[in-house]
Amino acid sequence: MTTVEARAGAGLAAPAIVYFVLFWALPALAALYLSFTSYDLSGTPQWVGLDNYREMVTSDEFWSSAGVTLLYTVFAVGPTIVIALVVAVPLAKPGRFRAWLRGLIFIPAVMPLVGATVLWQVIYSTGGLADALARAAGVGARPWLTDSDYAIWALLVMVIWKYVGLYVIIFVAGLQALPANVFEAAAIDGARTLRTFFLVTVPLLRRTFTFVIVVAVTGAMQSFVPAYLLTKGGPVNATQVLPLYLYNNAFSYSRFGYASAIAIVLLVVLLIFAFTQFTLVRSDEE
Amino acid sequence: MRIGRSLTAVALIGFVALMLLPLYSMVVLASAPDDGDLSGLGFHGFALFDNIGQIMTDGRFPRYLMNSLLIASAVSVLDVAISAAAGYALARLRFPGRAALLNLVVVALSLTPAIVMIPVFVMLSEIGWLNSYQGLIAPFAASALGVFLVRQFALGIPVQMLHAARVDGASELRIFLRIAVPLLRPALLTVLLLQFLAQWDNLIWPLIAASEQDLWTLPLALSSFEGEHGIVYHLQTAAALISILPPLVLFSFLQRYYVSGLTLGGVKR
Amino acid sequence: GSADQPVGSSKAGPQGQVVVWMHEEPANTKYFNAKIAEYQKKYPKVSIKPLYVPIANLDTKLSTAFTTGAPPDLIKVGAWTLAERASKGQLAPLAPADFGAGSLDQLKSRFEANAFAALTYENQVYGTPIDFNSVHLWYRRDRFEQAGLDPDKPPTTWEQIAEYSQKLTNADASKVGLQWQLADNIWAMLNFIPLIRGLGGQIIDESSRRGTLNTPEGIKALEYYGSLGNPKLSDPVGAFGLFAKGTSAMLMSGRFTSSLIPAINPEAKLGKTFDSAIVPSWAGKEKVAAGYSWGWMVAKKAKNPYTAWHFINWLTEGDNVNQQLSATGLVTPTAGWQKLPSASDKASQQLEEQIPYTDFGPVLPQWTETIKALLDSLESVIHKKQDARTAATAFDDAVGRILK
Amino acid sequence: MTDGIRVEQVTKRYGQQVLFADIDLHVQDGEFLVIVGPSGCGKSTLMRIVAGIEPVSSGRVTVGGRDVTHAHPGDRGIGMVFQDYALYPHLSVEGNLAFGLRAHRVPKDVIRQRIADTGEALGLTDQLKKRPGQLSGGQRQRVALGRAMIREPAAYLMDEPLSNLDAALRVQMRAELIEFHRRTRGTVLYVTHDQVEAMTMGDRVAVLNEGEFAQIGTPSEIYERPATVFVATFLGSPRMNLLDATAHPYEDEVELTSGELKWRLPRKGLPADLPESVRIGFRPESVHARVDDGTPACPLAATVSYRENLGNESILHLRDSTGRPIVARLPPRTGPRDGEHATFQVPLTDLHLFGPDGRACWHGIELAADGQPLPWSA
Amino acid sequence: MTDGIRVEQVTKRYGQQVLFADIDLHVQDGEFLVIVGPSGCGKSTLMRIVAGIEPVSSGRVTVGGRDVTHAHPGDRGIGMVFQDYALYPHLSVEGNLAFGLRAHRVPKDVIRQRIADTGEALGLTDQLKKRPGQLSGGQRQRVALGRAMIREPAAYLMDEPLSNLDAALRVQMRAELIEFHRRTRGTVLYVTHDQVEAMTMGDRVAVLNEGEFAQIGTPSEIYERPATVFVATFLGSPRMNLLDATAHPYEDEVELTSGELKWRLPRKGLPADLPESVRIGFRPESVHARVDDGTPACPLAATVSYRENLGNESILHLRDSTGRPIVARLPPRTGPRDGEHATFQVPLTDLHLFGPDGRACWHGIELAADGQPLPWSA
Ligand SMILES: Nc1ncnc2c1ncn2[C@@H]1O[C@H](COP(=O)(O)OP(=O)(O)OP(=O)(O)O)[C@@H](O)[C@H]1O
Ligand SMILES: Nc1ncnc2c1ncn2[C@@H]1O[C@H](COP(=O)(O)OP(=O)(O)OP(=O)(O)O)[C@@H](O)[C@H]1O
Ligand SMILES: [Mg+2]
Ligand SMILES: [Mg+2]
Repeated sequence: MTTVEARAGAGLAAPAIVYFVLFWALPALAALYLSFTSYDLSGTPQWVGLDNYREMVTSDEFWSSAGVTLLYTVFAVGPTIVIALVVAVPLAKPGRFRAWLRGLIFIPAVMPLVGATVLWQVIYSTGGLADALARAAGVGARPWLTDSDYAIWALLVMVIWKYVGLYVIIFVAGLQALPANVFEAAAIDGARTLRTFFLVTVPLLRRTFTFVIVVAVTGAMQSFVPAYLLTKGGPVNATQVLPLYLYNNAFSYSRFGYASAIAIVLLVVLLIFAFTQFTLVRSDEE
Repeated sequence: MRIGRSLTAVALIGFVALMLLPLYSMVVLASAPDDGDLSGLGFHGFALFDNIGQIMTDGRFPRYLMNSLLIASAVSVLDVAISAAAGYALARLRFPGRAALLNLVVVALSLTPAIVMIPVFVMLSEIGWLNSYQGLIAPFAASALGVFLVRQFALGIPVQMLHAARVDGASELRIFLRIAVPLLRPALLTVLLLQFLAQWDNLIWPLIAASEQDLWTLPLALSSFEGEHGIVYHLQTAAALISILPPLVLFSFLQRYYVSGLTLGGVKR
Repeated sequence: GSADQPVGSSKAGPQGQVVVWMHEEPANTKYFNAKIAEYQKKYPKVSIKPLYVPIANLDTKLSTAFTTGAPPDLIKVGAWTLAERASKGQLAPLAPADFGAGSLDQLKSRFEANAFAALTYENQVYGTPIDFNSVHLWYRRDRFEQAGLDPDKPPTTWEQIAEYSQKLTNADASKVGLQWQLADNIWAMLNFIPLIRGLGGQIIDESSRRGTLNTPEGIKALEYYGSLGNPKLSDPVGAFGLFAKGTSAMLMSGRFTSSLIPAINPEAKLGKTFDSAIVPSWAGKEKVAAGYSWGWMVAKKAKNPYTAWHFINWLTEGDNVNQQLSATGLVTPTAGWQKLPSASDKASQQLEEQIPYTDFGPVLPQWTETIKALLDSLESVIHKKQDARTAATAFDDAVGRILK
Repeated sequence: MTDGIRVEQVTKRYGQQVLFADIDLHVQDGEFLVIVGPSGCGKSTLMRIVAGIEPVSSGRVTVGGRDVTHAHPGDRGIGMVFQDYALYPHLSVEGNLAFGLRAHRVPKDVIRQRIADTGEALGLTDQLKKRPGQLSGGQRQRVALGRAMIREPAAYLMDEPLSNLDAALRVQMRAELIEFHRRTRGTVLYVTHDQVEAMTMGDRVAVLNEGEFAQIGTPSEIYERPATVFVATFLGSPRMNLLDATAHPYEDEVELTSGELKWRLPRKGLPADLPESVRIGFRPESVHARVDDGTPACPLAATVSYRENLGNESILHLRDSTGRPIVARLPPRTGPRDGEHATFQVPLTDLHLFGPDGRACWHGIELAADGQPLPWSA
Repeated sequence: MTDGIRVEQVTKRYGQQVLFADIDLHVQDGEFLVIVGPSGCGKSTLMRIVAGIEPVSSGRVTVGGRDVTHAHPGDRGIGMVFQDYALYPHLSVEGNLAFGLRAHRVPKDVIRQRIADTGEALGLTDQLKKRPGQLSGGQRQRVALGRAMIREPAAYLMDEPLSNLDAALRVQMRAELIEFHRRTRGTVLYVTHDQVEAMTMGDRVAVLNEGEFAQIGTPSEIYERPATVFVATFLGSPRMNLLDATAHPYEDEVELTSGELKWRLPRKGLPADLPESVRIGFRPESVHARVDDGTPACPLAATVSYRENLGNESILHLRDSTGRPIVARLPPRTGPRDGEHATFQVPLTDLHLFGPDGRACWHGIELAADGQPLPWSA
């Protein structure tokens, strides 16, 4: 490490460090402290030790929310990434037509969630577009949002629809940074679409993957707005993801201490996850 | 090979059509003169332009739109600048505090935003930044996502190129600005876009951090169509339709700067 | 507003700035802005600054604002959240003097008898009522006719409702009789209270702070609740939408329904397609209606409470109540409101009739969480996830934890 | 395969720039054809066109008699060594070598064996586990070479495959490649800048310049009978000396005058329409300190400006009496010293004559009995 | 600058692998030092260490007398041609050339002028607007070269800067570089695999092998007095012939026996402690068809296996009576034909003797008057 490099690095990183300390590290510490208190957003927090955590582990609602979150995360992240990647590969190449398609796929991503959820409420309502499609597909109409067995999937479809375009763009950016001649070499070596995809594209994209996976998983495990807007967590809490439970506790029930404890647990889980991802790819830092 | 190509094209178009199907519903809803038929399947009357006119003349909607544009632009530009610098430094420079920054980024990614709101709210109120544009912008001036994305892409810049620039006598800042930034273009555009969209869709923060309606943003305008006993669908979807346009225009404009082969021919490997 | 702003007092009269937050509702916004202008013209030293917040976000907005100790002066919020705010010391008790009233009783007497029930917490009154509602029965005349029922003789007992519902429900339950308002805290409560209270039971015993669903009355009410309607039906405007389209034939709702339904479906016409009736009762039992109200409240830290109350008082003076009712459909239950020209409709009369036996639900600092627990139990019964007894026990347990 | 590689009427444009127009090339089945040409003349582009990774602007490419102009590169039965390597950065050397074999579903143990053999042949045995980023330049190039060879396709395209190797290794690799070609009998298209490679490896050499083939022929044809001034000067280092001269026909001789030089050639064998204004060419190695085996030679009086000692030979930079630079190449440690004046000999058989259009009119080697190297003449 | 480049006691490890241990090298101010060595021996790594882009495991590097071991590459006053080019892919050729100048705040019009000059010198004038991705391999290499030259720093590191150029261009670039060095007097560290470059460009040549310098000396020292068998065989292509022999001292002569060969050397000049078991070395160009200038020579009877015609010379692959391979390099079209048997002459002055440890014991050139190339001996 030369001093020049160290100085430059510190200089370039300084604004970000200040930002993250102010807007994330300090709040994180505050949350940690508050998680040991009872705090109703007024007055002063009351120290309660581990009570919040104790309540959490004994709460059925917490565990059911955790289960929903797990399901939600797995099925929001997995399909989104797979679809986005499969679509991004042909779309990453240059061309006006492809640029158009990229633009079209991107439309849901630019739609504010408030608008998007309303749209999907209509689509999912009895006799709506979803029913029409299901009937056309021979499945028949379904109570998409009003049956606890369907609601979570209905929510997932909307979420995937909404966010797949974003991931397409991220993958397109990643794909465009790959060395073109390696793909030529693979073509000459006789590798076809699938082989090239799995043995060249995917491994070369590993850094983009790390990013996408970490961001998608942390994002999914913290997102409550779609569920909040589309189903309010129902029916019968079937779509009450943990962050929604957290949000309700924080702002509807004014149980900020308890909400902080949930946030801390989520934080720890996600930290473990994120750092595993990082160490998995650390080896390829040149 | 040609067959394969057209198959791909057909599959792609099919996929896009599927993606667009809900948007058809949206146009149907937005074009309705009232909320009578909510199936979203067939047009009954076409009042799209009336609806849009009604929204735009309401007075507050255009103001919210402008605020959103302003805040989303400021935030995304700031974020790109800060994230680009930090992400590049994380990936390609060794400096004291590097590990700390990386850890901060991961913490920021992993901490539920809702829980951060209150402390930040209190902090901004202490320094008197509530009800101001800076109070709406500062909390998003950088993002873990941006730093992280730039870092991942910067890891792909051949070090050899940076070495060459160093040997050429370029300062580290110059290398960052003249070599890294252009090579990171797709990543930076992506950060710009992601952050723009995040702000475009940011409902809760403007709501709580600003108590002046003049500072409010688009999602609040959209939420306003939701009353105590239901939603004014045709107007809300029409408004949502309008709100799609600015980011879409931004995206189609940015698209031309997404180009492959940026690193072509740089190093022999 | 800055610190040196003038504030009003009974001596100086109304002056200075008053910040008012309320939820957005286009008709009301228009009316309210006009009234502000009018008031400011009359009291030029006053400046009223309204902020219209989307309804779904009003509580969050208020919670955070109170956190920094700089809330608005005047707020319009659901009376059911009053206890939450009052218990945290966020609200200033009603000051009769600011209304030019000699005492609280004098002030109360200007309103309907039951009007402050929902605005009282621990014997303190914290606000004045606005948008006062008592839930009664709405039914589709067309559906009644189709099912061979007399549209001029709506059911008057819950037993009849069940019977009618059966007749109005088709084979695949794609058309139903009475459909509850599902998936919504306050409406769940408003639908359920007449059932359990009508049987003589109650949701919680406020004195012992216990859930009391797991009682014969509670279980019967739950079972009844679970036996009506089809929870799988879905409409973007919920039960209102289903009713407006005739999918359901009966709905428990408030006075506003008369204008809401035609707004959703222009083909539905009050008196022709649909109509309203007094809340049913259990056969041989007393009638109990459920009601809710919004309230005007002043923050404890308000800088200008006098002017705030003065303004609210002014809003109830002269023809204002009448104008408000006709422009926005919101009832401010001042004494004799039912005689106003705009209150001549049937629903207003029914509301008026029900007021004496209207129950406003529990007044609890943990109201939201408690009612969420109620919603959970109601939903799990109607979605057949739990039987009534299990759901009732679950609720009682939850209440035990929440109120401990 | 029965037809090698055919490039027919191929045109390639980059924007406005026409790289080549309607070019033709036929590499016979099993032939080893070397392409040489100045930097940037389009050698790599031609290779890439044959490989199918660069589209043609117009024209046709066939491999083994099959039109592959629009075929997938993997369907052309070719292997390629890229000038810029194009190694798979995420795979070890082993992985790079195995990639094509795996794509062709070669059994595992065969792959293992071939990797071991190829690694051995290329001197990469110790590097098999490394990634390209951990290799030296020459090692990377060898991996690139190995990747093309290991698959044994019907045709090979090799773009300067030995340029980054040291001389010793290059000799070894050259032998390896020749042996490999002998064994597999694959058709090879080979780009090189190395004269030794061009002369020893190719069945034929094609000289590409300014979008067309200036000459295609056997190495000795190219070297001994260059068709144009360009070919003559391009191959051979230092390059051929050229002197502008005037040709005066006499009875059975032709006198060439250039500066103070007056050289006479036997008229027999010279073309009848020899232009008056010609250029005389002779290579640096044709400038001898003395010729004493009786071969007829022309005298060349010159002064040594300076000499370069290459160890195995010396390059003398001369100036003739009119100051024109002439380069001579002599055995090491022989010939006059710097500043000395001497008369050198240029054998008649080593002369070339070019017309004003740059095309060759006559090669001195025609004078030799059968155009073969002169016999042992001690 | 007063001290050129010093590498002192430098050790470099990659994981377990020790690339070199405690290596020393001193390039004098203004000196042109060429490094040669087999592929993968660490030449590029050494360059990168000097440039400051590869950390040393231990040791010290000074440039111009200043310890720069931990200095930023930009503070070392060096320019570098990277083996893998490392061009800025997003900048045009112009932009690549200008980058360093801009960083040093050279005035705009000077930059423009220098770009024009450098582009001209490198034959890139037509390519100035192109990006690296649109260039041919050789063009890219020239840009890399130009980028280092244009700045005129005090010291240059050039890693195989001409390897991808055609012979003609290479000659031209070599001349350009020599001229450039003469003009700027910069210190140059130059890696090449090209013997001509090594012999003609370097003030000194350093031979790197297995982590140490086998020999550092002037080109002719290296070529004529190789310190080890490695140096002897590494430089020169085809490589030096080596024959195992036994040395028997006689009165004032020493007889070397190898197979059926019996060669006698004058005892005078030979080291006293000449080991009994030696290796005789002589280069292919030392095998003459006949020697007739009276230089004492040793006879070598052999049969021609086959010959390679390189145009400007012929390589004869011989086998002596015991079947050992011997390579001879003769002028083109001379010498015996394939299969013929002949007796060749190897001048005494061209012999080298190596001991069993591989170190040289004696070089025949010592017999020549002053160790200089033999004078004109016609
Ligand atoms: N993508 C491109 N756009 C424009 N010009 C190009 C492009 N690719 C190559 N060229 C030009 O085409 C010419 C031929 O390039 P090519 O790589 O075939 O040369 P080459 O004969 O292989 O040269 P070298 O010996 O230097 O490798 C060059 O002048 C180059 O600048
Ligand atoms: N990052 C690395 N990790 C491990 N080994 C490495 C690494 N970089 C280089 N090496 C090894 O170090 C040795 C020297 O590499 P270097 O590039 O210096 O060789 P070189 O002399 O320049 O060879 P060439 O002539 O082929 O370019 C090689 O064997 C190479 O495999
Ligand atoms: Mg090339
Ligand atoms: Mg190297």
